[in-house]
Amino acid sequence: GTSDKSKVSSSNENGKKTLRVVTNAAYAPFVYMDKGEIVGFDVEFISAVAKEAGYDVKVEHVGWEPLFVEVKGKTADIGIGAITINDERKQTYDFSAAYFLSVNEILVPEGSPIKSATDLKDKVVAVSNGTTGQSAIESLYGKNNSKLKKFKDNNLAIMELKKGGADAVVADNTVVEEYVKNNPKDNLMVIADDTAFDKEFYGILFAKDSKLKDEFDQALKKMLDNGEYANLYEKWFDYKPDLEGLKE
Amino acid sequence: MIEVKNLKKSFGNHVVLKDINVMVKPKEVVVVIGPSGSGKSTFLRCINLLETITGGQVLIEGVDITDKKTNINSVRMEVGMVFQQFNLFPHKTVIENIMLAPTKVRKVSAEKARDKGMELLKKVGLTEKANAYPDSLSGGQKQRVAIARSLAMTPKIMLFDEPTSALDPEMVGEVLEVMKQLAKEGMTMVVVTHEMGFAKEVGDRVIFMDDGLVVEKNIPRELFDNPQQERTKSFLSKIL
Amino acid sequence: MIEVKNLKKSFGNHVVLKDINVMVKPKEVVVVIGPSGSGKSTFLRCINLLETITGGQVLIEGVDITDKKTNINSVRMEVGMVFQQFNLFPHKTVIENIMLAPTKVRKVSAEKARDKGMELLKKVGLTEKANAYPDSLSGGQKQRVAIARSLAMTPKIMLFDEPTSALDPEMVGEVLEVMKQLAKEGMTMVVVTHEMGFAKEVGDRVIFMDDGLVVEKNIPRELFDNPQQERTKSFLSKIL
Amino acid sequence: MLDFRWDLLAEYGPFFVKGTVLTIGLSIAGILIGTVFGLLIGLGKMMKNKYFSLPAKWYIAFFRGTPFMVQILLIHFAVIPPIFGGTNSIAAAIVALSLNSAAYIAEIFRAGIQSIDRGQMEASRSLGMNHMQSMVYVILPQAVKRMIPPLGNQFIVLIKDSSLAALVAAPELMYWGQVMQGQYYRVWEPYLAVAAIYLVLTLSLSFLLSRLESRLSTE
Amino acid sequence: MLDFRWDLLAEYGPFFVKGTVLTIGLSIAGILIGTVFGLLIGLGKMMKNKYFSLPAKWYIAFFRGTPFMVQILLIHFAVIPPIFGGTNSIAAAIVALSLNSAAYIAEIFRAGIQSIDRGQMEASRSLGMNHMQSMVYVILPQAVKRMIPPLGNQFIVLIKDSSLAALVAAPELMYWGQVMQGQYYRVWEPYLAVAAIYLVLTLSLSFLLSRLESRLSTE
Ligand SMILES: Nc1ncnc2c1ncn2[C@@H]1O[C@H](COP(=O)(O)OP(=O)(O)OP(=O)(O)O)[C@@H](O)[C@H]1O
Ligand SMILES: Nc1ncnc2c1ncn2[C@@H]1O[C@H](COP(=O)(O)OP(=O)(O)OP(=O)(O)O)[C@@H](O)[C@H]1O
Ligand SMILES: [Mg+2]
Ligand SMILES: [Mg+2]
Repeated sequence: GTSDKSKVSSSNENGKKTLRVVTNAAYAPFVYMDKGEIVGFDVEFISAVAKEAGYDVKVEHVGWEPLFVEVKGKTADIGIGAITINDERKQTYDFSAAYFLSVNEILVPEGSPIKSATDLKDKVVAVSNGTTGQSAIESLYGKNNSKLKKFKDNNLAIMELKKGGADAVVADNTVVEEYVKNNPKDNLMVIADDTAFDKEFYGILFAKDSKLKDEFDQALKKMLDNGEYANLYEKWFDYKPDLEGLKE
Repeated sequence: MIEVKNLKKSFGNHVVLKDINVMVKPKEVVVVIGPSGSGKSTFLRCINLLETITGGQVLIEGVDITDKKTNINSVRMEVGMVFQQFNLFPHKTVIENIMLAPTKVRKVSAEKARDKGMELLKKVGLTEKANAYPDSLSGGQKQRVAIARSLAMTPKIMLFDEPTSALDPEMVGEVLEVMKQLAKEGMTMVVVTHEMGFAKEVGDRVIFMDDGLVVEKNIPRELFDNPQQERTKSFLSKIL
Repeated sequence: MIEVKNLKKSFGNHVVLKDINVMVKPKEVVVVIGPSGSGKSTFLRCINLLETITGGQVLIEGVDITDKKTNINSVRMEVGMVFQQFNLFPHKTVIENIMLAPTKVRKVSAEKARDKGMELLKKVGLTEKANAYPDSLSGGQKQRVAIARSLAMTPKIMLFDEPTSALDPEMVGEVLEVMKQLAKEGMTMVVVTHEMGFAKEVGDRVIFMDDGLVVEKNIPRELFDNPQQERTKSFLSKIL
Repeated sequence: MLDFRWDLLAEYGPFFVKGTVLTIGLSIAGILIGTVFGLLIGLGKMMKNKYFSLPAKWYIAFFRGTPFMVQILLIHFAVIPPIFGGTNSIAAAIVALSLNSAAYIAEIFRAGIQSIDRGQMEASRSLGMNHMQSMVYVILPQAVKRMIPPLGNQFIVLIKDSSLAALVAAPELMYWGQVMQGQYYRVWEPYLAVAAIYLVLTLSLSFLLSRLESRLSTE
Repeated sequence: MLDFRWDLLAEYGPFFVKGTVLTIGLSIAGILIGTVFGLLIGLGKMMKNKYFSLPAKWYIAFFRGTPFMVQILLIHFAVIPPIFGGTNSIAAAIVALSLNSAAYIAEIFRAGIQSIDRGQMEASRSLGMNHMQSMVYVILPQAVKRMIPPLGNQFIVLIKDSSLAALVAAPELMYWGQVMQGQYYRVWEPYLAVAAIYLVLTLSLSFLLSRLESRLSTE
């Protein structure tokens, strides 16, 4: 704990501490705005796992980059929102154990000649700036490739595809699948390419050496074991989680 | 020749000229005096159609200029106007100022317009300023150029609206000199001015206006020395 | 009393006053004439320290105003100045214009300042305009208020810089009248003007300036009727 | 355009109202703080002392010479965190709007003072008032009147610039437009609605300003 | 601030250069098209015929009364696609910048013409020239000279506004600043660098303008 942590978390009447959780709510179905409410799988998940660990949470939308600034500066206790665990980030932050397995996928219009990641070469690809989708394409076709359009968030990138300004969007599988499911009339389809894109794991973001990490890891393990996680997962994604993959 | 009959002019509800009747014969020099706001400028501007007339008639050389069929621009070619503020075109040299209207309106060739212009500049004593820009001239020089510019259209009538009142005192003389010369040559002129010396020397008649009406008209000596109306007397007592 | 000794003033390289020596005795009225740009305004502005003096000395009531130790503001309280452009404060009424300096500088109470102000307004014939704003006044009325405003500081000396040259002809008289009255009451005055009638009637001396120098000084009748210098002659021939 | 979804607009109505309130709040805070700050910087720039006037000049050059978008991002990510210990989008928006408008207001202030005829200062000095008294009783009252129209324009500019606070997720009007777009992947409904609200705000303000101006000019 | 990573800047240098070139290109295109368009709208607004003047007024009110951010998003996602059959961020940026600046230039044009003393038109008419001739030979040559300084300012505004093209992924200067930030999660390096480049652009332009103005005024 640091001195200003008291400012951040407060105790409510049942003596439970309320944690300040920051997120970027433009990442359906993990976190997004529905008529002004922050909702999504990650939101319900963090509430559940926090409850398990004995905390209340208050989720706030601050945007993608500020999320990191706040957790690092300890003005927030937790960051969440489809944050991929990687070695670079681990230098500055602590992550919980993985709570979600994800892989990048390609979103294209139906009938597109693009069948796999190799077909993306020389095609215009829209991504959300600074995401792993962007890194994946850049590792395939070079950094700052001029055919790569980087937008503020996935919403704008998909918008670009819909309006004909891009041939494909690369983003997390859940994001693109959710989009296709909710917008069948747009005639878009999803292409998976296991050979091109690596598996990614999402974790809960803590400041370095946060005491919360262990408490949340235990709570998460409990949820995974007692099936609560699987229930939540199925509620949001219509299929069963790859629990084995998560534990890798 | 100018005939002004029952001329009326209002700006909105504000009646500025109430009922003006004036006749200016060829070669006549008429001087208009009167207090500020009495409508002197408006009167001149109506003659030159810079204001749309509210009522009455203005005939210039027998042509009714208020008639819609009359071509305003051809009337204006016959009537030169000199303003208190000179209104030279600052982006053109002196000679270009003079040549502009003849070449564009009368379609005179550039050489002819230039020759005529230089002649006029000689007349107003400014040959050496032909290629200067207006900004580099003194007030008196500007006004003389403005007169030359008007003359370049060979108007039959010249209107002057307080041509010397924006000038430093020592420059008034040079402008009046040019105007006297013009009068001697037989130009028909209507001059709004408070230069009594000029009025007495070259004016054929003086008109005293007040509050949108012609209060008194007479030959200069009579009007100045023996005014008939109270208003004329009180005005003259102030300015003499 | 004003003593001006070897006064010099330049703007950058442009020497405007070359070497001016003038003495104004108490109760004397000195009229300054000269062509535009000769330095008349600059001369007055130097006396009132509106310009920093380049060289020479100016003594007012024996106090060297160019001395750094002299309090400029207390000198200025003794010297009133009236400008061609009136420079009334447009956001204040006539009486507030007059009361401002006495209350803020001399720390006179508001009532006293108002009483004094009304008295002065009576003097210039504008009692009924006390609560009007300057914009609603005619030029002649504005200038009379400006004179009253200066007098409110009870100055020992009054400077006038072409006080009537921005006025319509019929308003010149009312301002000159006020100035004549002041002169009769014994005010020490320096007046830049081209109103020859005024100069002849109340001027004790006339100074003719040209090109930053005093070319000629004399009593009015002598200077106007019998100028000694060529430059004076040629100037007078233009303006008379 | 035929399938304009009024129902979606109805749904987002309350959020647009909330956003509009914040937009107005940000703009008012920006103009108030910016005015105070702008006066100081304007005074600084008019000083003869270079240690005051040069920094003021640089300040003005920086804030007028770079896009507001850079300014708000820099302030949000780089300036606010070390001070507040974290990001705060509303604070960042207010700081950025205030600092930016201060640069413009400094110039408005200077121009206002310099627009007053030199003769006013001369008349005042020649009556024996010192520089300070002349400023306070003669120059400033007139200058302030002339500053009102450009200050009003600056306020309008602020209302529009505050839309960039959406980039740092301050939940003002533009933000809700983007959220709505993000939820439904539609553009006409959110952006036309937002544009209309901004237009109402700016036009109402210009109307009020022109009323105020004509009242001031007849006074 | 101590750990300012110059190496990252060096790495992004070439992208900033490319971005700057596009920024300049977008601004020039915007000012050129905007001027042509602005003249037409300005003329329209000055017409007595309401069928011309009213639409011109609405156009000006819309583009001056709403944030440029809304305008560029609307144009990119809603106006361009039906016309071009797809989005095109550079086209959208040029269209948005042109349409937006046209509204301001229309007012510059009108103000320029109205600033010419009424006496000029009267003198010209009294010499027998008609309205058209007076406009062409007397009024416009003088008005154009007065329009140059505000047009220059508008150009500076355009340079800054073009930064919003980053939102629609037009790879101009600001875009590369955001890309760099997104890659390294660092803010000072990209944004200060971008701010400095914008500052160089706008200050150079003001310098050129002040030279031009002083040359014009001595002519
Ligand atoms: N365009 C206008 N719109 C409204 N009122 C006007 C206009 N032009 C002149 N007036 C009014 O008409 C009246 C007469 O003005 P005019 O300029 O003809 O007077 P004047 O005798 O020339 O005065 P001065 O000696 O001051 O030039 C004044 O009351 C003036 O305010
Ligand atoms: N602030 C200034 N900076 C530079 N030059 C100045 C300044 N004030 C006056 N001058 C110049 O000083 C000269 C004398 O000016 P001044 O105003 O004293 O003349 P004047 O005799 O009062 O003329 P006028 O009759 O036109 O009022 C002129 O050439 C003028 O251009
Ligand atoms: Mg008149
Ligand atoms: Mg002078």
